[in-house]
Amino acid sequence: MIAIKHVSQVFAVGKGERHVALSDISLDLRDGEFISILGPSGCGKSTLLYIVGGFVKQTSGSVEIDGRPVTGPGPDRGPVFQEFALYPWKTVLGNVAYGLRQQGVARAPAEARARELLAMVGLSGYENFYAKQLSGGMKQRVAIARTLAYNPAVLLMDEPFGALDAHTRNRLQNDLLKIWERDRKSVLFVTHSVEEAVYLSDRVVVLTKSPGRIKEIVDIDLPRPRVRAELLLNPRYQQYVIDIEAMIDNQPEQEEAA
Amino acid sequence: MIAIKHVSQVFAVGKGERHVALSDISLDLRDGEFISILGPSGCGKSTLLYIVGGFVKQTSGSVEIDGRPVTGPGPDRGPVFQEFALYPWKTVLGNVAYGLRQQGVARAPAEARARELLAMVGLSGYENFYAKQLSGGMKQRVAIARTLAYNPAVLLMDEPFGALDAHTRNRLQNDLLKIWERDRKSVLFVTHSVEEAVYLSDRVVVLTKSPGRIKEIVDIDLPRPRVRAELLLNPRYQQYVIDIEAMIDNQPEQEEAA
Amino acid sequence: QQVIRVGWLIPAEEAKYWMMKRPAEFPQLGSKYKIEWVQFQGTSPVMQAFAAKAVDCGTQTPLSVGQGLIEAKVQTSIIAQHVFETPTSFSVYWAVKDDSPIKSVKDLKGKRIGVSVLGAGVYAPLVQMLEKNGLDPKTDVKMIETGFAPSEDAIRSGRVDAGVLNQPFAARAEAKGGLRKLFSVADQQPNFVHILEACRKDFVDQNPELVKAYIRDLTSAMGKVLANRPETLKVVSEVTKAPVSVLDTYLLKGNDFARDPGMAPNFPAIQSLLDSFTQAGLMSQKVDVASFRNGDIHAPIK
Amino acid sequence: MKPARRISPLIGILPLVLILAAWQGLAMSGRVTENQLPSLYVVVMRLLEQLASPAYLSDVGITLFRLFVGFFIALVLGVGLGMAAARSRVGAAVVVPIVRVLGPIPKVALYPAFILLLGFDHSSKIALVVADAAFPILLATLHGARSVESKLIWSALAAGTPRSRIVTSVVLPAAMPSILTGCRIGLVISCVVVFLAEMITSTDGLGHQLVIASRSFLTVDMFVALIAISLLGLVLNFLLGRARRFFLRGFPEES
Amino acid sequence: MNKVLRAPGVSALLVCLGLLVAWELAARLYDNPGLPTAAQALAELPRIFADPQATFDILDSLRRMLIGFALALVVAGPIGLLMGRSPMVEALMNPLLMVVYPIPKAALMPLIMLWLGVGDASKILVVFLGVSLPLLYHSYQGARAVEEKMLWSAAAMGMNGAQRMFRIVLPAALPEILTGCRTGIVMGLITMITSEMIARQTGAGNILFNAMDMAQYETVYAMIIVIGVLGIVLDMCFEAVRARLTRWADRQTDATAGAL
Ligand SMILES: Nc1ncnc2c1ncn2[C@@H]1O[C@H](COP(=O)(O)OP(=O)(O)OP(=O)(O)O)[C@@H](O)[C@H]1O
Ligand SMILES: Nc1ncnc2c1ncn2[C@@H]1O[C@H](COP(=O)(O)OP(=O)(O)OP(=O)(O)O)[C@@H](O)[C@H]1O
Ligand SMILES: [Mg+2]
Ligand SMILES: [Mg+2]
Repeated sequence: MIAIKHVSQVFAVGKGERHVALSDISLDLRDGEFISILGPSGCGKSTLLYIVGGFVKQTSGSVEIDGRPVTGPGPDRGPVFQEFALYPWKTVLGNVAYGLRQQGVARAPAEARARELLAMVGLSGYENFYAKQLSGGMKQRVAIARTLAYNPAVLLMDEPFGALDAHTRNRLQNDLLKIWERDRKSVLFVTHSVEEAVYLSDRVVVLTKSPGRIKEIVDIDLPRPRVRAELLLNPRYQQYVIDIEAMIDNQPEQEEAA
Repeated sequence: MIAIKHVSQVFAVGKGERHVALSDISLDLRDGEFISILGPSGCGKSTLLYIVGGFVKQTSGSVEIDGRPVTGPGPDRGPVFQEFALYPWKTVLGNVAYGLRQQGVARAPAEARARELLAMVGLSGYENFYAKQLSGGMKQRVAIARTLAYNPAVLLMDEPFGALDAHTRNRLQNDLLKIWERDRKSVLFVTHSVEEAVYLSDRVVVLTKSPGRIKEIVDIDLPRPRVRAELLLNPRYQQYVIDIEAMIDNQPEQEEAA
Repeated sequence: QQVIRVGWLIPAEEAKYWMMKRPAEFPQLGSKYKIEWVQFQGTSPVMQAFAAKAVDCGTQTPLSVGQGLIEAKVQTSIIAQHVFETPTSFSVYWAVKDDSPIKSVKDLKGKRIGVSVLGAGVYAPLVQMLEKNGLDPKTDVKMIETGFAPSEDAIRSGRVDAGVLNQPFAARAEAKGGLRKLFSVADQQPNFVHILEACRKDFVDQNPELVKAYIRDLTSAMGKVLANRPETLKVVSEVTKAPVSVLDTYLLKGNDFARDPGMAPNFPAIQSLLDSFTQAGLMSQKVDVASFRNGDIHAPIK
Repeated sequence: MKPARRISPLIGILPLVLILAAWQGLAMSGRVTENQLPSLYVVVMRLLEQLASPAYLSDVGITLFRLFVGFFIALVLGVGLGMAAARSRVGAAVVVPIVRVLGPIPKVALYPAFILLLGFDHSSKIALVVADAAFPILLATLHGARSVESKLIWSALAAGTPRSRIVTSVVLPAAMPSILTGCRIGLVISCVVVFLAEMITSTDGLGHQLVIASRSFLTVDMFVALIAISLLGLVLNFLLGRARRFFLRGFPEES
Repeated sequence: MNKVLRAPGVSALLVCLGLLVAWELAARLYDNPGLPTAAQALAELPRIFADPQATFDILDSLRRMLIGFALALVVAGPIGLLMGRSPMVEALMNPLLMVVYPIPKAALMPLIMLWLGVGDASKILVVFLGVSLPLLYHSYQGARAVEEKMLWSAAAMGMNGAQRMFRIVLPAALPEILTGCRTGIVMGLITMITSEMIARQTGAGNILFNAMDMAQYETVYAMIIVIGVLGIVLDMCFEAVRARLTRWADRQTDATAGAL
């Protein structure tokens, strides 16, 4: 279990000025739980993920995994970054196989698994492309495949489907759910789509405008396994979406930077 | 008027291999028209925008503006790139004021206008931040403001609202529509959201999977000015969304790279 | 087999060039002892190499052995003498352009004088010559370092008003004409000794026989240098890469420096030079030439 | 993960102190003679004495003058030609081969030609500095300018920036990190070369002081000159660091 | 025509010719024994190489240069990368390097001789110092500019610091490091010559400096030509390696961007 306790993050901006990005966030991610984080742009969602990932040290508060404080990144938590961060010197196949190779898997099985994942994200045939030769959505899919490849226990996904068309997005949502249900991963999932959040999650966390605070945590009490076609007709689902959209809309119009 | 005539784009990949990104695209963007382009990830939407912008030379075919072939970029066509491409050495304010300054506007009025646009995209107070200090959605908004600032006659927007939360996205959609209606710009708008496309556009162009071809062009015959609340209840609007979603879904599941 | 590490320079050490290029002529060289040749640019690096014990013997000048002893506390033994001046030999001189208004040393007031290297050996007679003519070398003239090779051009192009000429450049300049000798080193300091062979004293003390063998071969080499001019021209050309035709204009001719067949160091002349260096301020104290004399371990050894 | 970039730059003094200590230790160890490595104290005292003497300071001034003029010309040439080569076909066609041909030629060997053409004074020494320092700056500029993200240039072109101004308005600032690296190398090379030139034909300047000292085996004075140039390096490093922080304040690598 | 021009080496050859012509003209105009004409210098080449010792000398210099270069690559590259990634190493090394590098090696020769003698070791050291300067600073800059999130994702795959250095920082900084290498080749040639200035046994400097002392300027310039050609050849070999190693890098030299 990951316990986020009173985490705040303050950045120094220019000389002496300070900018509060996150303020007093407390949240538990239980094993096998799928939590989505929603919130207006710039409220600190990515920052929160970086802190849980151990990439950035929070200004105050603590993050604990099974009772031990996070001191840095580890292969138990796999991030998918908003900016993809593919390795430009590796081909698509090389990028996806990298994590496995890194963990000592031999080339052949690592590449076989990479090809599987590439097929899943719809990129078969692009194995030998370099990142600069891919479209935005394709890069994003490679980034997802790269992280899934080494099978981390916790996924930290920052708008992983943001650059995808609806069709591909739906397919990947379903694939993600399948993987999650099969391997019982924990997922911390940042998104801007309320439907996506409700469709995927056990709980949805709504943050306030910058500086990000927890505004509300909504338990999504919908049956699993979820089937999109059924869900869309489920009034509970629709009600969740409407409620959460209302929460987000219900924010002061414009706030100044601290 | 912008006339895209039989444009194709082929990339060289590796030694001697060729990858067809766009195949025989013909399309007219009439003055003051708002066209959205939809299509699966990697089908060539960005590439098409680059060609119209004059950044990339098409392999075959031609693009003409008012009868004259496009030979390069110009301030008549303002792009908003999928990757934002902010200038890291300039502050947010400097980025937004850049275009006007380049066109000879004095510092004070250029910055005044930049502040206006920053207020519009909800970034007042962030004038002195550098790009590295912004969240993904904030960068995207700065990129939008930067292009709008110098008031190009044609806007070439590549998923400009992709990294934004629903609320900010709606606000910016409305702002864009207002600007468009007031200044009668032409807009070529790439998006993954069918609702967004129908809501904003006069016509929606649907491309096929890679290599991108025009699959269908849908005239959106909805009254203007459009008001979101009304539209959502309009069955014609809903029918458009359903039809177009069906078109996109109705594509062969997996295609190999050329 | 013992090894001597020898520092050498160009252009005027014909005896050593013979030993490098015609080793077969020296039966002991290669059988009794070996030489490891290291070429240097200037004699002060050789002295620094002495200090670092990086070479054992090498080319020196009276000035640098003197300074080396005083400043670097390096004790050296002079074992032979390569080239020097006599009243009939070539003497390093300062020249001006034919049409120059400078007729005598006194006319140098306010002029630019080229020197090979500030503070080199021939700098002392220049300073003394100026002083003798009532000029303050510090304030009345401007000294410019030109090196020997570019000196001729510096005079002709007017970058210096008077410049220093040494062989082989003097021969070349004379052949071309247009320059006039103003005064020579011999006018101030007769019997100037230019190039010596010296060894570290500690090395000589430890390996007297080895050094003697080296001196013996040096002496015999100088004999060959003087006896066989055509071959010497070839040897020098092989070392310096200068064409024989160029060397032929001066080497071992009347307009060359003097060489002693026995390579005997002229200790009195060296003493007088050392004194003049001290007087000219190039050396900070007086030095007795005896400190460079290591018993009878010096040329000629037959 | 992200190491705190807040490390006092003062710890940089540590290795310097260690070196000085090693020096002093060595000087006292008896392994070297006083002449090979004089004691630190003697050198420092002599340095202070020299720095108080106007004649010595004028030599320092002359060296600084040549250094800065040479470096500045190299900077302008290197950045200018580098930009031309990176941004225009003609520029690339002309500059790149010339650089490939002239670059690897050891410029010290050309010094006699410089003297012939320019004389013994400032200009030949400055020319040598320029010839040696311009090349690394040029290559760094070329590399930096070529790796500018093309969408930055596209944005500027679309904003109506005339092609003639793209270089100054986008490529130059975007290539700044690389250019500054080139400058750092160029500056160090300038230091070395100005010394070298002054050592080869020396009439004045710190290099001259060094040669004079070295020729007459005045080791203390030699070290004084060497320390002077080291101090110069430190000062220049500080200034360059400042310039870097100013020019690159928006770049992610300078946070 | 354009194709011919683009063939490797052709443009360089043209420039060489142009430079030679310019030199020839300048030398004729200037008419000074210190500046021989290009033709005179070229005519000297066969004479130099008639002596097998010359080839040996040049190869010997080259050998020292390559050793110095390899050492610099192995030592300075990693230090530069470390400086770029660790503020600690950066703060420690920066002032030290700025103190050490500007010292002219020629002046340090007495001390270098003391420890390393007058043989190869001291010359290799001088070359090493010269080459390591650009290598170090370019690696430093390259490592600094590595996108942080690439390192993060690598750390999340379980790579420790050393592995990240090797597998992420090194390849990401490679284009910048290679620019350093290119400058390094030039510095290597320059220091290869200067290292032979003061004391030498074999080497290209033998021919060059002896000729200079004897005012054999034709030979001096012929040697400069030889060294220049060496440089061009090395540079071309290097360029081929570079092109292979950085195929992936975003280069703007392709047709589309070239038009801009
Ligand atoms: N430089 C390049 N070299 C080779 N192929 C390229 C290059 N740039 C783009 N492509 C290919 O062209 C196709 C279209 O790319 P493009 O970026 O236009 O897609 P897109 O429609 O914008 O996709 P997305 O919605 O994911 O952004 C892709 O298959 C991509 O792999
Ligand atoms: N290095 C930094 N220095 C200063 N401020 C920063 C820095 N990084 C982030 N911020 C600020 O922290 C806040 C939160 O940023 P973050 O990237 O976490 O937002 P986000 O919720 O992910 O937004 P988005 O949905 O737009 O990606 C923003 O206001 C941003 O300006
Ligand atoms: Mg974010
Ligand atoms: Mg795209």
